[in-house]
Amino acid sequence: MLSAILVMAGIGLVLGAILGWASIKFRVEDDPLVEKIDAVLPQTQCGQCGFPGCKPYAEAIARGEADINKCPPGGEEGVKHLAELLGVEPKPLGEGLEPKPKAVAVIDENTCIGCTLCIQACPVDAIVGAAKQMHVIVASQCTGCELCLPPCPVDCIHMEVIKEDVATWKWRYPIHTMKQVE
Amino acid sequence: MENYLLILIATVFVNNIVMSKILGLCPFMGVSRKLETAIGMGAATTFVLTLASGTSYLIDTYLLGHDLAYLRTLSFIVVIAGIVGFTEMFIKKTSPVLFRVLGIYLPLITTNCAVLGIPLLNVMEQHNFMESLFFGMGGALGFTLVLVLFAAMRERLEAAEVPKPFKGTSIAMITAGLMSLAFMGFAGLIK
Amino acid sequence: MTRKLFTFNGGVHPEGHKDVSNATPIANLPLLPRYVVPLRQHIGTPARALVQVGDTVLRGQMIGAAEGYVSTAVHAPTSGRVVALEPHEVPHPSGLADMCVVIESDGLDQAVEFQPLDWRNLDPSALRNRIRDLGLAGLGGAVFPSFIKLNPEGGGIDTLILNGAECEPWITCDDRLMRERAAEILQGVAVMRHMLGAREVLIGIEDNKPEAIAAMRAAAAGEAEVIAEVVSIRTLYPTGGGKQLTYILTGRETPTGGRSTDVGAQVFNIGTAYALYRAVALGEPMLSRVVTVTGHVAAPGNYEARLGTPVADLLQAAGGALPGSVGKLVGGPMMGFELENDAEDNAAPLTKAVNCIIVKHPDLFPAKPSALPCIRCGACARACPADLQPFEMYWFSRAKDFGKAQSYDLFDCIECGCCSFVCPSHIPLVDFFRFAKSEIWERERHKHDADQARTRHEFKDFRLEREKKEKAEKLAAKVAENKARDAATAAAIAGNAESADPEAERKKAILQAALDRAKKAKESIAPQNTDNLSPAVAKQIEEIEARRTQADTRPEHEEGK
Amino acid sequence: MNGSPYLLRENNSVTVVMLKVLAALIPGVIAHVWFFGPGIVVSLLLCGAFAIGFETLVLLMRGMPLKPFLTDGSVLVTACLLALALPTLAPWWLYLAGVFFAVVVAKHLYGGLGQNLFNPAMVGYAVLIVSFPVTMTQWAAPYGVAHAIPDLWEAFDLVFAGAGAISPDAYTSATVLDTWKTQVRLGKDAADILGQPIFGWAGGRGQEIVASMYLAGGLLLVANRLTTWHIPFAFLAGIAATAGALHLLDPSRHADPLFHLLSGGAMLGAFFIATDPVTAASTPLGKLIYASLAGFLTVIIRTYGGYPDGVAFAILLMNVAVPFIDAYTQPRVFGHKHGGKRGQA
Repeated sequence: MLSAILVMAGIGLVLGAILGWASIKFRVEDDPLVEKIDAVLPQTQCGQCGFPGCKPYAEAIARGEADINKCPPGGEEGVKHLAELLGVEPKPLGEGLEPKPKAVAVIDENTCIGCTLCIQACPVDAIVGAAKQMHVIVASQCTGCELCLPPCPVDCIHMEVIKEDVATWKWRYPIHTMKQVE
Repeated sequence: MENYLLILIATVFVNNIVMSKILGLCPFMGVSRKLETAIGMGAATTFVLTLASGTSYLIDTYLLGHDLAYLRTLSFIVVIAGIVGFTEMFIKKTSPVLFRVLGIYLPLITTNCAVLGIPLLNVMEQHNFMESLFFGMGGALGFTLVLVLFAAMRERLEAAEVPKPFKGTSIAMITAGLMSLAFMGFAGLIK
Repeated sequence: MTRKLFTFNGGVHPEGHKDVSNATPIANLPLLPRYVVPLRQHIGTPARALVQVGDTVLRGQMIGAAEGYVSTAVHAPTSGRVVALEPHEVPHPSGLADMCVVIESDGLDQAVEFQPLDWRNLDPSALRNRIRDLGLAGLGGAVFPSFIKLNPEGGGIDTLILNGAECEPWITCDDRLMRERAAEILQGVAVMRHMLGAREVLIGIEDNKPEAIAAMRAAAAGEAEVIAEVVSIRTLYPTGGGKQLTYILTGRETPTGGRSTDVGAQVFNIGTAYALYRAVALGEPMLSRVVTVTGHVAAPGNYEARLGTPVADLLQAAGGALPGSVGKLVGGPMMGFELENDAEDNAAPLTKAVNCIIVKHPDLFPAKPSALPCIRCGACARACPADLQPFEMYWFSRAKDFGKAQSYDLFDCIECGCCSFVCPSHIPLVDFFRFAKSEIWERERHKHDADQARTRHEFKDFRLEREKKEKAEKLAAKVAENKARDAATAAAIAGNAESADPEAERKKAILQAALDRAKKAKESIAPQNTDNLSPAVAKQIEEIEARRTQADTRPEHEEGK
Repeated sequence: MNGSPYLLRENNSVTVVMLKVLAALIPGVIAHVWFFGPGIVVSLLLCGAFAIGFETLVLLMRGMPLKPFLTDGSVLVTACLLALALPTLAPWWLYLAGVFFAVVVAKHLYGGLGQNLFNPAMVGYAVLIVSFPVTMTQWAAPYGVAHAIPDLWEAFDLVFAGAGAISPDAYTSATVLDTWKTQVRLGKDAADILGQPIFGWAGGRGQEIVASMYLAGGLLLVANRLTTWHIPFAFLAGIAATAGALHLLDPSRHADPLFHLLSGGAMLGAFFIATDPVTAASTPLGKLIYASLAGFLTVIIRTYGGYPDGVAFAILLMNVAVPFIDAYTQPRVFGHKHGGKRGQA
């Protein structure tokens, strides 16, 4: 009995010593996972995931506090990427989180009163204008997050779906008589 | 020398730990989604298994002997856990990417039944130290071989039009079964 | 004929059908009442419109200027009036409309004055700018702005290659051009050689065009200045691909993602050389091109038509489509595309990119049988001139695993169509590759947008943080100030023994101070620069204010209901 | 939307390819009938019928169109190859089980035509030989060795009603590979073994001619570019080199290469089974590696393994390695410096 305890304790001690040494020798600083997750997210900063932006969502995923299927702008594609990155099974987007076609916000010049509320709401500073001056949204910088819609007191902002033109047009999935991969 | 070669051939092909002994299925199914990951997992397992075979032989022969044989499984697990812990830190330092893709499966080498199975088989078949090392390495190489081939197959399978009920793990299991069938061709090669 | 030629792997032998259209000389189209000139006729940024609706223009007048570096100009094909500047049907696989200048001809066809260029003495950069403003773009189909390709880029280009291969079935416009205008082409080549400083000039022509080879050889013999070698190359689709032709003639492989200039060769289409001759010797901008109209038409042949000529008029010139025709191809059958609009009065205009219009008939172009799954037979890989493994690219494109498709070098695919041509399962392989490529491009655009959004968001966070800090500092200063005042007030209150509640008094004082501050702030915010405005501007401001008040009050009314 | 090209090569379809493969098998089948009696016709018909039955059933279950997939001919090729690999005159359920595993498990569970990872015919064969080793080693004996050769009606009777009063010994025997292995292990001298009538002049009586006919048909396939030379050549070279090396080491225990090439399924495997494009390696270098290793494994399993013939297992084993081989043997793409590894996102 005693020898058994001694043997196990001995093994434990030796291994403990080796592991202790290794943990000092092979020490690694914090892990870059958050950056990697953030890089996959679409950066609309729309908050549909329930977090105040893409980075906080990324942090939550990295901590294991948030699911990977909470980002509608990223779509199924984004979920697939996250799943691949984290080595988990992809899953469909969460309840009520439907991806919308990409759109930009447009301000109706006639109605805008220049209140600057939308400017404060815009997460990417894509709205220019000053107090009591008409505001304009820079379309190329707008992420389509819709965060400027609720604060507008006169409802002068609406979303316009981006139409495809000759330059951004995409080839469709070829019509294939066989069944498509699900 | 010939003896060691035969041990290697036998463990890699004929008595392949996964295909013939059906051990180590957990990482075999879990870490075979990507070729890259499978190669990393194979390397890590080879490292752990070879080391574990040698260490467990030494512990069994010089520490436990006949009197403490009942401690065999227990002490082997402790040793394996220690080696895995060491490997984990090592990989985390040297290859953070591999560390991330191996994910949960790296610490789970501890619970890879192949890793415990091989040291126990070593004892059962009364291998000496060198034989134990080769047996461990051969088993691990066999594991790596089928894991890597399987991963390459699964990458292609991922894009196949597999009927929905069989998609994912089910077709992977069927594939593993057919692989096992193919490995039966080695039966009787070395007794 | 001792030159050593190289052969690329793969390639196919589709039936040529060249004799349908190459027997008759190039014919001219009469002046038309209406031309539609797209502003995007080249690779790169579309031209910027220089005219407005109602403007009158002259033939050769620049109506769109190059915008950005990779761009070139467009010109009015005849004199007349601009009647529209709007998205109009164009020849594009999408069938989408694009910005066009629509010109109604005045029937006079008056031209601006053309100034021949003194290309030997002109500063190279100035010469290139002139060529850009004359609207030259490659006429082989890729329509890359020519002035960029004529830049010697430090003089590494030793070989100038003229592409007269015309490997696509049915097309004969280069064939006819070489037969009829070989001397002019060679004068254009002389300009190219001068601009690039190339040592060697090679003219590659497929051996199914013996007349063109003979004509070009005769012309080259007469041209002392350009020692151009006319090389007859074996007919094998796609010899006319830039990378393939460069390899056949020089044995040099254009590196992946690079251009032929990386291996010291520059490739121009025969038609571009002819256009350059017109531009330099006559000073004429790119106003017309030779286009093959063939297939199921009454009079197949080649036509010199002004850019902007509606397809319907082109077909008219070729006697019109015969009964039973279904659809029209733009370009050749291997790499072209089908016009979305199959109507008889197709108004999509001829552009610099359109070298051929083929009217389809089920006998000439049988309907594709439905596709079966890929059996990995490898026929596509053996036919691929880029040595790709199309079946692997297809396997992953079909499953939308674009990363893996790309890892099989999807972007080295030149979309020549050889793989689809030989596929026993009749899979539209190239369509899958186009699909995968455009998805990847979109993904890259999104990634770029996301990166930009991230930077902007981070900057905003940083700015807010800074403002908060500044505010906090100000607040701290204020608080300190207030405290001092409070202390004074407190002292005063302490002096006033009747005060029952010193705490309430103190709060009141603070409130008063805050109100004062707010009032002051409000005053400072009020517009300061309304004092010395002109009455007109003042009136405008008033109007805006009125509109705003209206808008301001509207929601309240609504809420009031 | 239909993009370019708008032209297709003429007379080119999966059906045409499959029919040509079937046509190339005809000389071998005729030789088989000539030497072993009409039993093979029964197994071909049975396998063909079962295969079409299973294919139809699965297509219906999967809700896929019947016409294109039944007319592509691929299931018939699978059925014929399986029939040619199995012993003739075996009970009908053996063919049924083999075809089930070939068509349903190996092919359709993976998604059908073009999607499978393992050669369907060989999966069917391997399942049967592992499950019914005795039945699978009773082969029809050739004329001159057999006491009786059943005619077509007797053959049907045997297959469906069983041997009944006739002892199977009357018309079956072990294959030459089986005999060779057993007797060598018993310590018999090579010359004595080869002297027995069943051994014929090189690869077994009758068998050697059937194999030569497969070779002829296969060469026609190569000449018609239905398959490239890489796989048949490397497969046969792998067999010849391995057998040759062993023969040189110890001629008394190892048969000469010609015996290995002409006996068992070597020729059928080289030209018709290993070349199945769906499951074979697809790059030129990959094909050479794949097929030469398959040839090597064939001889190793024949010589040292527990099963009489190694072709099926060798091909299945190399099927396992195909995706890996393909990923690492990608040819150099035009304009690239190196070929090698592809397929990693």
